[in-house]
Amino acid sequence: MESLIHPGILYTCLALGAVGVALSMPRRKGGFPAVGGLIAAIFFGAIVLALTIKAGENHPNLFFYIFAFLALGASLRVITHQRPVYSALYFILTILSTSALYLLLGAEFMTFALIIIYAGAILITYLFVIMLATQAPSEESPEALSDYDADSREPIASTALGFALLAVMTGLMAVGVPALKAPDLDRNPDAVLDLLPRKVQRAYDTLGVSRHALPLLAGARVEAIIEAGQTDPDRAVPERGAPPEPPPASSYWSQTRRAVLVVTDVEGFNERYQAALAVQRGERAPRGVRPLSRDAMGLIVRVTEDESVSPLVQPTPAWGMLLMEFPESLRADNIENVGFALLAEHPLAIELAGVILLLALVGAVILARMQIEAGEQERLGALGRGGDA
Amino acid sequence: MDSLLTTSLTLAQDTRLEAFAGVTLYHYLFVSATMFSLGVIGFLSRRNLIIMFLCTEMMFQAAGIALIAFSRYWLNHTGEVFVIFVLTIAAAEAALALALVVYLFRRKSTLDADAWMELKG
Amino acid sequence: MIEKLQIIHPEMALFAATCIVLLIGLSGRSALRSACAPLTGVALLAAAWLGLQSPGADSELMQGMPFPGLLPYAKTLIALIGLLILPMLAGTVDRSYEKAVERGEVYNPMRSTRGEFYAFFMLSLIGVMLCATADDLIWLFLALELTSLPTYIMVAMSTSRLRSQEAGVKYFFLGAFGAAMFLYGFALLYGATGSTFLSEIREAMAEPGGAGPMAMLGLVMVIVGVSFKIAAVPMHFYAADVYQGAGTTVAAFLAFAPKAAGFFTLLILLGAVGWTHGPNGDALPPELRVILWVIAALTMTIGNTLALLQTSVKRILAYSSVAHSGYMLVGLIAGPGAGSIASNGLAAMLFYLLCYGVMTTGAFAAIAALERRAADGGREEIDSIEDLRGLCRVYPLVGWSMVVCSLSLLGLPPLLGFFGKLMLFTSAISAGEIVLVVVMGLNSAVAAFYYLRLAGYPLLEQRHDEAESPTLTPAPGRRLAACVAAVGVVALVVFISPLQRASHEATQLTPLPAVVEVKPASEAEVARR
Amino acid sequence: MSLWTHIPGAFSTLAATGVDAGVVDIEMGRPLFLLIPALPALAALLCGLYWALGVKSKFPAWTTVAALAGSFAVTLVAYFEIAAPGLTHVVHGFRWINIAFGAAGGERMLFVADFSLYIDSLTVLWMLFVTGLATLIALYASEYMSDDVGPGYCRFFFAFSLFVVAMACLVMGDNLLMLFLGWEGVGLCSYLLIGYFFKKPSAVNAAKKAFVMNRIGDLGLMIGIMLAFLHFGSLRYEEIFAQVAILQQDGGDLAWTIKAIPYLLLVGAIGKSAQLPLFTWLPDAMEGPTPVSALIHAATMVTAGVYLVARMYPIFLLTPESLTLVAWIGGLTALVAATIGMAQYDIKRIMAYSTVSQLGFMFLGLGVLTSVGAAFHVFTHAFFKAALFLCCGAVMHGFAGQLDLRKLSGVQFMKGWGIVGVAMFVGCINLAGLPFTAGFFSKDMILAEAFTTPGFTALGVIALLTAGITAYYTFRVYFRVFLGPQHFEPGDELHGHDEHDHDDSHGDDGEAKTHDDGHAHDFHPHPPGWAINTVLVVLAVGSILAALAYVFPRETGGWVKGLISTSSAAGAAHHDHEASFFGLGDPHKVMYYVSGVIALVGIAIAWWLHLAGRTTAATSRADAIKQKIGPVGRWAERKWYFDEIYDFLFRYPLLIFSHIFYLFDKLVIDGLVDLFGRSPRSVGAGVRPTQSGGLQNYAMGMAGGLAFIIVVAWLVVWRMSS
Repeated sequence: MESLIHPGILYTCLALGAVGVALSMPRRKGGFPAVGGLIAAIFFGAIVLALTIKAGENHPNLFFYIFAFLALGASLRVITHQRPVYSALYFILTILSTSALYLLLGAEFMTFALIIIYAGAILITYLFVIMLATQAPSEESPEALSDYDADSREPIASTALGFALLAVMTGLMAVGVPALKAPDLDRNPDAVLDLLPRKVQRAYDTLGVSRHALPLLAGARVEAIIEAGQTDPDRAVPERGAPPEPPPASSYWSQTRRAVLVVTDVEGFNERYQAALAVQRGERAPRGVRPLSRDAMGLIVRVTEDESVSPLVQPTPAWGMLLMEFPESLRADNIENVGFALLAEHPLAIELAGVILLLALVGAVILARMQIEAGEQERLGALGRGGDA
Repeated sequence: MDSLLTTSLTLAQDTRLEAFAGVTLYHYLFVSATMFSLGVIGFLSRRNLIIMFLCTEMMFQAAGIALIAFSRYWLNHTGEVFVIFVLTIAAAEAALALALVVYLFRRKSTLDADAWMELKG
Repeated sequence: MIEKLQIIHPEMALFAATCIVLLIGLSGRSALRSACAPLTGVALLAAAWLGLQSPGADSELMQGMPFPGLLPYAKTLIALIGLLILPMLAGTVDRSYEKAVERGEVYNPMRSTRGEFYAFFMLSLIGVMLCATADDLIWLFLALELTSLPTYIMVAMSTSRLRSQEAGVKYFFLGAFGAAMFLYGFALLYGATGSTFLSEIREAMAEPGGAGPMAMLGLVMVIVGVSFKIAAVPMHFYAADVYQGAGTTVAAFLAFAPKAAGFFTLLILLGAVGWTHGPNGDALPPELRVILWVIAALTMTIGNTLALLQTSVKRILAYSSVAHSGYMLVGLIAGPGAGSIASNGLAAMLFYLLCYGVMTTGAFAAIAALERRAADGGREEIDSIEDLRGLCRVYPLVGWSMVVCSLSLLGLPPLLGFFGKLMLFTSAISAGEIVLVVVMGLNSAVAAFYYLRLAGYPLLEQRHDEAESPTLTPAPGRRLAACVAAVGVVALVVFISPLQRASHEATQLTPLPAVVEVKPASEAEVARR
Repeated sequence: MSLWTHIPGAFSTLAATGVDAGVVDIEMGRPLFLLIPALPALAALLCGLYWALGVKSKFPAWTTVAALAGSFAVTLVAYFEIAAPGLTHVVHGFRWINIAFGAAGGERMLFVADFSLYIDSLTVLWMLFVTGLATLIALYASEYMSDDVGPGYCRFFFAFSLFVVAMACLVMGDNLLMLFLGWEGVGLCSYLLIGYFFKKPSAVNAAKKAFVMNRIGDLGLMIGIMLAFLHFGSLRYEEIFAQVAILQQDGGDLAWTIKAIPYLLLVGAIGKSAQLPLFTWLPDAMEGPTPVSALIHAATMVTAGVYLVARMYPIFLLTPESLTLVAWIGGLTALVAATIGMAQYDIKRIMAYSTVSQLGFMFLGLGVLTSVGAAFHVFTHAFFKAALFLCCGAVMHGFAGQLDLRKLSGVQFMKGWGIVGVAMFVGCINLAGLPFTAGFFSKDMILAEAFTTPGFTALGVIALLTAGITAYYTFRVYFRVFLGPQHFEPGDELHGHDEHDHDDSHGDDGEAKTHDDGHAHDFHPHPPGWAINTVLVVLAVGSILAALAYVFPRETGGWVKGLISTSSAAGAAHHDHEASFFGLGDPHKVMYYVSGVIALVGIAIAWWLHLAGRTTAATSRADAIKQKIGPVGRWAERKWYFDEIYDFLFRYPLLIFSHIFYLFDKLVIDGLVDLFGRSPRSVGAGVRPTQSGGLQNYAMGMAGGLAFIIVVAWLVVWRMSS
């Protein structure tokens, strides 16, 4: 099986990196966090470097390296710092770097959601509880560390175990990634607009286009040509005139990203279009002609290869054809996509999440108000049983 | 710097229809798996209950990175949606865990995980 | 979309009752407060009835699901076992406090935890039902969490003793650890197929090369993570400590609800990916089969051998529940078989889940019905097996319930457990898993040692000291649950035929539309055999 | 897999085309026969009710006796309707399990197990002595257990009746699942009854041992039954036999799974019938009340293994090698148990070992294809062994639990013990195989057949030796206990752990007080009452009359032969007429003389060693006897000398042998059982440290387990792809 990284390199570097992590685990005497962290960073860097060399041109950009380094370094500090408060603060750094990685991956919504929910809400609670449950440093021992914070438990064994797990996981992933099916590149990223008619509707209102054309504009592939005046979009066979050939479907979006649209009953389209062009040039529109709106103009760019405007827009009163590109304002952005996926595909899951949050609320309240019955400890102490047998 | 920033931000926008090659995916997965393992190591070796739970949150985060990377690879948004729910669960678990930890602290005045070893065998 | 809601009618009924119970549990009027348990019972009955009406295999809504006929069986089963556990819960929490209120102390809602307890109980059952309903990994993840989160709190609040808190912290932290594992597995599974919908995952996996290493890694992590819910090796460690530390009634609930959730999860997940391999197209992919095999064999062996050494009844029952998970995994390995009931391992698993639910609830209820004098002068739940001595003579109902349920757990004919095991055996044999059957048979023999202790102490032994011996708790519901379970263990034998048929129909796997190519690897495997 | 497709109609067509060479016609029987299991079930229910009501009288006993007698009567009706004309009836009770399912392709499969009775002559033979003996022994127990009237009494008769129900289910069921149900049922009742005196730890341990050893056998039986279902598509005898008949006609190679069935069934039979190597539970089972020993552990339950082999004889005949194994297991068990029996002093234990030994004879009989001999031996053995046990029980009852043959002597001539002595004598001559007794005939059939069958001569010699030893130890008991100087020491059942009043509520009833008084000065054995005596008389007469079944009716070559030859157990015994007994002629004829002589020799040795000149007089009367035979003092000394020689030459080697076997039993067999019991414990103890209670230790185990399982999965993936 093809592997993305030579197993020898991977396992050697992981083993040596494990040594670094083990070194940096907290000991009663402090340990060697700096040395260990450096060793771990070197060998992890080596693995990423090996990957990047193998990747050739197709490697991530610089920001990936920066934020990945930050995220992992901060994670290491979370588990190695002797003071819980710092651990929590480093975890915030982990979250922030992670959100930057999300941004690099094009998930803007999640980037900000993560920062707000995690760094903003959850981690604050953690900090609060850590403060609550830690003895304040006193005058005599300002550096008082709890024993259980100063010392880690079985650092070498757990590091070995964790890295064994990491080795098998990354090893299997290195084999698994090349074996993945290729993603469907022809898929329309804006397909969600099909299902979000209102936004498109607004655009068309400014264009004055038939409602029957809406699905065509919104849908990625225009495969039907609607005859002039025909109100039933399903009857797609033209009866009159030679329809222009649609471009080949397969590479369509990846190459041109243009939609072929047959616009019916556009009244005075050409005049309004020319008027808008005139407005764009800073001239005055002809009297009595309402220029197309800016949004609609955004739709009409690069009409032909040589960037001239008119040739394909036939001044036929009955129908015209438009080669167009979606304006940025009409592109489905990440938030719309996520929001749609969330609401349209997982509505019950949202309800379920609500139930879980309610449950968590009630549970937390109950745990918070659970009584430690008066005198229980004393009663047990009197019986000579320090705790519960 | 300006151009670099632009590059990174537009990576989200402009290149999204280009192949997010397997190699690049593996970069992100590697980071994710490493974070997961660091979480495991922390859970196994830190004795403070709060830090231990923080480590499980870190493991959740690792799953989040993997989900977003896969979401990018497959050019759909299900992974991102999944992350929202992961955040929800993380929040719910954190609320309960912290309440429990506070309660335990009130009982035994320690956050040491090894303080709870009565039941065994 | 809205018509899809009818598949979660039982859950909706339970959730409505949950909200009401949460509210009236805080009421100042004791009559209203004591309505919590009956209300829960009514809601469970309604859920059972609605569960029966759930869309089955012939419904449009269920087309494309791996097991279109699963819902009516699963939901009714869950609701009915819940109904069996419910009487035990009455009086679990705050009984002394309610007594104090009856004596005239002022009721302070801040000190009562009554309504919430039933609310958590129902929420957890909702989670189990949703696990069986899930058509989506996200949903499945949430449902699993919904099953577990309430149980964490239930364990911690079940008694005011330190050991309950210890059980709570172990259960919660390890549970979160396990949850992270299966969450990562879900992420990888999504990564391998590009979808979280089980139907799409199923199609993607059925394509040539669809079940690649990434999917396998994800599945393995999910299976191991979900092993926590079913207390299977290597995630079984917590079981004994938690069952022992939790109140007995909560332990009974733990022995059923998370386990059912875990098995439904495994069932529908493997339904989405498995049993399309092998020469007959009814086997799991070899790597999954091997790991499930290893898990099953280790689980039964470790569970049974550890149970031998125990003197605490709750620990014995905990390890026995570990071992029973191993038995049920055998059904999962055997797969859907060649269309007949006797060879349908999935039906055997579901049927065994029913048997197991009744038997183990009965055993737990029997010990929950007893209490003894604690060292600090109060009353505490019994735990040691010595406390069972001569029970049949003093409290025949409780004692015989214990005997009958233990013997059934042992698999003694003609009790219910025997037929459950028989079905597992036949399905495993027809799937060719002879070695596993032998392992299971040996384990059943080993299990006889400790089940006979559980049955022999009440029946054959003599009480030592009347003063130190346990007495009945004032909560009659527990006795009721024990008796009902024992009667069920005997009486359900009459109905095994329809029950087995129902479980058979519930596990009819939707055939994939596309022709599945036989993996060359499995041919090589066949050749090696 | 074509066998999977059989549907009920298939059998009838097979029968019509005459393929069923070995199978008789099946008819619907009368529902009346359902009363055979139903009456004891009713009795069990009533006893349970009495128990709940706290009845303190002999009511449970009379209920049980009446129900069992009714059951016996119905069995007689069944006998006259079925066995004499040689019919097979199936009586349909109710549909118990019926799962019919079919794949779309039209293949149908049925998993049917009805609660139906399959009544042929084999069934009737078994049921006759089961119900008959159960009736008698219940009557006996009504007196024997009388010290225990109260809850224990109810419990005893509850389990007793339930046992008969289970036994009926085992013997009369028309499918293997019912057989298994009864099989487990009798095991459970045996467990309950052995552990009846649950205050005695030895009784509880014995109960557990019996249960666990039986579970080992049951596992084999269960797998065997499942394989049978997988192959024959049915568990009903008639369909299995029909298909076996087809297989027999077709010849050819059999699937290994079919060949495995008899071996697996044999494992079950070995467990239940206490054969090598799973026999040690049976002697221990004597901890139970004596009526239980007589009924369950001598006459009925332990013969279930023989029944199983006989019932499934057609399948065994398919793979004759399995029958060879049956024969060897039986022969060796017979010898080993007999030699161990020689060295015992507890008379009940001697009888227990003798039971094991006789069961070995029955297996030997089955193995050498004389199912008639085996069944006949089961029949005669049931009578005389029950009689022997009940006599031992009467002695035990009368002498406060004394069972040591060194502490009892001359019981025969004590006042009121005459009937017991005579019954004991009758039982002993049968067991020893004195000529013209029933035991003599039935043993001869097996012995002769062993010599007739080629390749089994060695087993024949072993069996002959065993017969001699049997005669010896049987009469050792008789001569020591019943003849000779009158002497007795009461047993230890007066010190509080009296088996008769284990129940605290009876700790101070009148009878126990009498015992205490009696013990303080002189102990008066109480001779048996009418119920025990009646039963003993009936059994003794029965044992003698059983011999007639060998001869009459002449046209079928004996009653048992007539019965067996019309049932499924009719083995095709190959009479090798060329065979001869070491050149002396036809073994069947020679055996009468040889075995008769051997029995006599055995008895003579017993007489010589244990009766003649026995001067074990620790009592004052013994001194007088010694005075009387004063001149023989030197002679007595010389006898002592002979004893030494005997010890050295004859008894000693055998004793060593028996001790070796005993050691083998203790070390190897018990060791194996212990291993079976302990190795899981040691595995558990090895795994236990993982349950250290530390949260993070558990987490470490979980993470390590995850890594390990991923590695396993990866290895499989890697192996598949390379």
